[in-house]
Amino acid sequence: MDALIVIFLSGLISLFIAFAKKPVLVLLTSTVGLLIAIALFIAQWNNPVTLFSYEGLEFTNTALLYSIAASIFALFSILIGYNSYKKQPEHTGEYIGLLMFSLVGAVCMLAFTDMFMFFLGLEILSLPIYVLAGTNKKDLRSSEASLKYFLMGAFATGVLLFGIAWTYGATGTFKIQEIGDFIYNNQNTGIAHSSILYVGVLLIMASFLFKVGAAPFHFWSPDVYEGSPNEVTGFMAAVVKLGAFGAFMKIFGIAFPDLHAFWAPALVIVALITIFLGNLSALNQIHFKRLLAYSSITHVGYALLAVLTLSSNSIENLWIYLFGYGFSIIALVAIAKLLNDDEDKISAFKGLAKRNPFLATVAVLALLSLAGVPPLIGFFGKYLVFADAFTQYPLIVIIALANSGIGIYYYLKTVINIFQKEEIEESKIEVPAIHIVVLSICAIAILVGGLVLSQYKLL
Amino acid sequence: MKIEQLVPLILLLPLLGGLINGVLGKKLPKKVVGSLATAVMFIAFGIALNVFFQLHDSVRIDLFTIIRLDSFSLNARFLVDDLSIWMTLIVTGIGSLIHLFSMGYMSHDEGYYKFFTYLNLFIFAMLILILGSNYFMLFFGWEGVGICSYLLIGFHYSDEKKGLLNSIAARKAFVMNRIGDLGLLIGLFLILSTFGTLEYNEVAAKLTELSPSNWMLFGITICLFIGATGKSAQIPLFTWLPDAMAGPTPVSALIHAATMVTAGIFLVVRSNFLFETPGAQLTQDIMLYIGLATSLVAAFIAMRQNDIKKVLAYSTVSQLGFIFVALGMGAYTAAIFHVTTHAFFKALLFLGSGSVIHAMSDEQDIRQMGGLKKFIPITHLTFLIGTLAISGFPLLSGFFSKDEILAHALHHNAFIYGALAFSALLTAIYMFRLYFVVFHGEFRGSDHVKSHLHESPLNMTFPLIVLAVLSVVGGALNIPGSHWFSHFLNHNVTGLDKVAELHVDNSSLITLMVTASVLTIVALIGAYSSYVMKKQLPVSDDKITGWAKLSANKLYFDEIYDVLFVKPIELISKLSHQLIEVLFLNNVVLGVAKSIGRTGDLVKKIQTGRTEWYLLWMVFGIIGLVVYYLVKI
Amino acid sequence: MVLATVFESGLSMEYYLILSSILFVIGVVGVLTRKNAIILLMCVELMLNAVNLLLVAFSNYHGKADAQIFVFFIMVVAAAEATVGLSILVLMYRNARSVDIGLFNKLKG
Amino acid sequence: MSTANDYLPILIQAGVAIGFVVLVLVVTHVLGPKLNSKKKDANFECGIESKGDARFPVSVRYFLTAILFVLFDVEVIFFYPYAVNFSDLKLEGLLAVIMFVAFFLVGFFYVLKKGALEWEK
Repeated sequence: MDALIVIFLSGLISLFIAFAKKPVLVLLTSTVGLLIAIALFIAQWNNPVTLFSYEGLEFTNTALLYSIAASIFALFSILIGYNSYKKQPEHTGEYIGLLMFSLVGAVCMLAFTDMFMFFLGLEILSLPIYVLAGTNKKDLRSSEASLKYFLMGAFATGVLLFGIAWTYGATGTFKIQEIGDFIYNNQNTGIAHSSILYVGVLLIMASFLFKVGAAPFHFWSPDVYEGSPNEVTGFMAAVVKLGAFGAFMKIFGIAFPDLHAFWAPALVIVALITIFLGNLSALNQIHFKRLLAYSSITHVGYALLAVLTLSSNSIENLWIYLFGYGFSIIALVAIAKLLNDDEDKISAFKGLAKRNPFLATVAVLALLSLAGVPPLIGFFGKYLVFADAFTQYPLIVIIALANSGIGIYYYLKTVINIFQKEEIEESKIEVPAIHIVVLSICAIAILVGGLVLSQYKLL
Repeated sequence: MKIEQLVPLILLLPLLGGLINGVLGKKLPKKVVGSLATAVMFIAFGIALNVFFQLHDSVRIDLFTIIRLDSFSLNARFLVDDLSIWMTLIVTGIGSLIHLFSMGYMSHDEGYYKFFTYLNLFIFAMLILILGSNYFMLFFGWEGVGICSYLLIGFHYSDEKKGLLNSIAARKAFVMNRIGDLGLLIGLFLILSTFGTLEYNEVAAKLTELSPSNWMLFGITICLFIGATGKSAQIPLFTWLPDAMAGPTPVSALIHAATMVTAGIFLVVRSNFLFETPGAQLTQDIMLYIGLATSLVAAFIAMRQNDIKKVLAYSTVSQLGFIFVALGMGAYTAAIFHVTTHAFFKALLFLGSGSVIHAMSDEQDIRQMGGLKKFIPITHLTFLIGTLAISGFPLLSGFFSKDEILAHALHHNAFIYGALAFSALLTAIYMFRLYFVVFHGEFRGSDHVKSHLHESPLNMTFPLIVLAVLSVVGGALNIPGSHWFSHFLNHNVTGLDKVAELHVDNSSLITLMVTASVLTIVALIGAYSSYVMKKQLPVSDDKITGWAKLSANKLYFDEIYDVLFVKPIELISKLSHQLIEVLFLNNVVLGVAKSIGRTGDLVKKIQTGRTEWYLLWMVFGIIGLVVYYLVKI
Repeated sequence: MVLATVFESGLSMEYYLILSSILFVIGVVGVLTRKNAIILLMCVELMLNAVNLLLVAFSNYHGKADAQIFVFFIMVVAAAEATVGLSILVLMYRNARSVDIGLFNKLKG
Repeated sequence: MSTANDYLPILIQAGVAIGFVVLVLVVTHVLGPKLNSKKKDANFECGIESKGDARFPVSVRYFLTAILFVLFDVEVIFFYPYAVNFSDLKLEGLLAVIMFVAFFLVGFFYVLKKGALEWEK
């Protein structure tokens, strides 16, 4: 809870500091705030006692793990976004402040114990992003992205609330633990299988599928990813997914585990559609961020396997998966931003190996990690999730593996682009110091993260 | 310091030397480079000695886990027992001597620092191979030495005369080794799938409880053996070793005589528990007969070679065959014993030949030599000792080690004994031929060369002397009666303690020794009479006929391989290109790819970019879920 | 008389459920059919209000107050959402001179 | 327990009211004389010819203010539960509400500093 407050306050302060027209101060405030927050999260590991606390938020180790990851990625997005925002100092505060608030929402979504905090967290997470997506005020595409995201998001919120309402009607409580107990206790009576409850579960699932961007609720993601500024895209892909999946795991793992037999088959179908749709759409993409969007859809499909499995490890596996994914995606959007190609075509990567070997290296690492090449972190995430799911859903895992085979094709296409030499000789790209730091951290994490993480049992 | 710290140090030193030379070597003066590389080797040797003396039971040293997954894990772990430390001693000891020798030998070479970098890295890889506690580490080192040997064979790739040949030889070695490695790799996979681990001791432990089928054991062992044939130059993969002589002579001495080529033998001895299983009996026999054939064939070929290094190379192959016969009979300690002595005298001989070539200003054809004994006395003396040792002259090291193998052979069956004795005789003959032709008679080279004849500097002769001494006394290690070496190896090496040790009674021992000595001396006299008395000389290749011609042309092995493998493979590849790629791949596979691409386009059509459609899809999704629910209940 | 019976029997749960469902569906249909973004927004609000009705009814049914608090939260969030939405619409209007969602399909494929 | 009878008067009254309104509207429409001419139908802007459309684009400032109003207005509902039982909540509740209002004011100040409420700019 303390960390949460720290994040919120530093966001607030950075809002006001922005009036000083000194972007550096804003950056400093937010960075320091986030670092303190991360430190607090770590300090809270295995000891629940904190200065402030609220029954609605319970920071278990799981929540902390996800929150730390989310904070790190938020910090990265702030850092890589900084350079583009310091050009108009008056907006720096808004950008960073909104990101921080959104992070607050994400943390709420990871630590909630009842539907109140979950719903609030979801909204606090979403609303700032609706705005952030449209930060390129003059760019019609950006506004369009923001509008689309907003309209569909609002719709999804309605659906979610409807679902929550039905669930409440069936169980008479908002606390997920009590919901779980209620269902567990009445398993054999009809009460736990009333149509009211089932409809509620399905509606909640639908809204989750929207948030994580699974078919057929995924349509917003390619457009929004493409339209919004790169750093926001990175934030969406890394932090929002963490928050959404964390909450997904939590609700379906704590509240509805005993209905697994009911909702699992639906989720299986959704996962399969998602994987195929994402892969096939990604094949012939020419826009890089769209490619990332579709690949992220595919990854969501893979990650859903972890939600399906719900074994003792799946929470940690999912975390490793999303953690690795976040590093890759943030590195890639940062690099794409540096290339600053207006239509951000994949062909913009041509000759990157010549123009800037450092960027090229990081990009290749990130892409290979997304493709799941050992021993990069992406491989470990995939391996753990798939291996965990294999006992229950062998067939689906095999299909998923086949699909990651297809996936390698379009990742390698980009890699090849990087090493091709370009037609028109372009100038070298100069990389700001901040980017160098962030990208190097990402590269290191991608390289050794998997090897290191696979040594320990975190949860 | 304790062993736990010392052993990693042994590994670290050559690596460090290699890295420093590799990075800074270009800038540093040759003196510094050479002495650094040599110094680390000597220090490593010293440490190895230290470990050797304080080692009692086998020690396991965990460095770190390379990959840990819930199913299995690969460990960077070392196993220090008598076998590995003994091999370490050989590698570092002879290695350091050869480093010292190279400082003089390579002094005129511009690739000086590269040479020493490779050499150090080779030692590092070899030590990993030896000290690793599991097959993964072994494989790692295995490939490492493979690469280093490849680099060093083709070291003079830019040489204007022989550059192309050198690189071709390097490539040949590389390919041959790959074939072997494939076998080894399959073997490792089989082991992993059967035992679920690659650790030697765990495999040995699981062997009893799992008791896998004989066929599986046969498969594993035969695959391991194929790997061994590649690295240790046995039929059918031995042809790369003679060509490997294209590398600088110290390399031939270190890698292609003393250490690397014994990796295969080490592998078999390490996995003795696998080879001793009933399932592996067949493998053992195969090993035995292939070893026998190799030793005979190589010895026969060596009879009529005129390149001083080629002769030695074939003798190496033949000796390795000898050792494999021992392995085939389960005489592991005898094998390692012979490996040791062979390392001594073969290194000695190669360095000697190196010194000769150095003196002859890079002339390798023995027909151009002769009467060198008065020009380069030290080299001559040491070379003589080496020759006597390898041809099993009484009371020299080779005598005892060969004798032990022969004893096993006799015990095993008489035919093998006869064949081995014959090959030993051949060895003696061609070695003496080589010796007499090179060092006796009068000089046949050009006066220009003659004017340059000179004894090598001390840092080249010193190793020769040391090795000569070792070749003389080396036999004492396992002298009949004490058998110190056997007991030394048996007491803490996994599996070896179970292998029954053969003790021949004195009478047969005497007979054996007498026969061996007689054979050697006969060969000596024969060679002396023909090459010194009769001044008979190896004639140029076109005149020779019959057996000699066969021998001179290496029994046409390369040609046969060319017809048997290379040509058909070329044919197959042409065909497969036509059929598989052009017809099949281009149509079917690309067709599939195309259709996938098309579906991709189709799917993209759904993404109309119109919000109302997206919303509609979402609603469809929800409706779908509701329908699912209605169907579900 | 008819009127009497309706008021006599007190409204049972089903009515509320049905009513709110109908409201919700009206909202959804509105979202699907209308092209004007502002009206879409209104329809979404309608959906939320349907939820509010449902929640209040349930909280009455369970005899607990927490759902009503939840309703407060929903209202506030809805207001915030409306604010954000309207500002986005203003932005959109400035760029495209229209709030017809049918026109916004630059991003696709 | 309320019965139908208690509701009846209300119904009657409502009926009467609605009926009257409708009646008046209808009657005036029917009875009133109708003289239509172009000049009469044209909308009269104190003698000046009318031009352009009545629906002219509104300045964004209106929207902004309206939006902000909505935002700040709705938050008031949080005072209702407090108002209902502030006596039970004692000091704690008061503090909570003060905090709530404080955050509100922070937001308000931000809006001010941004100059969202300045009409002329």
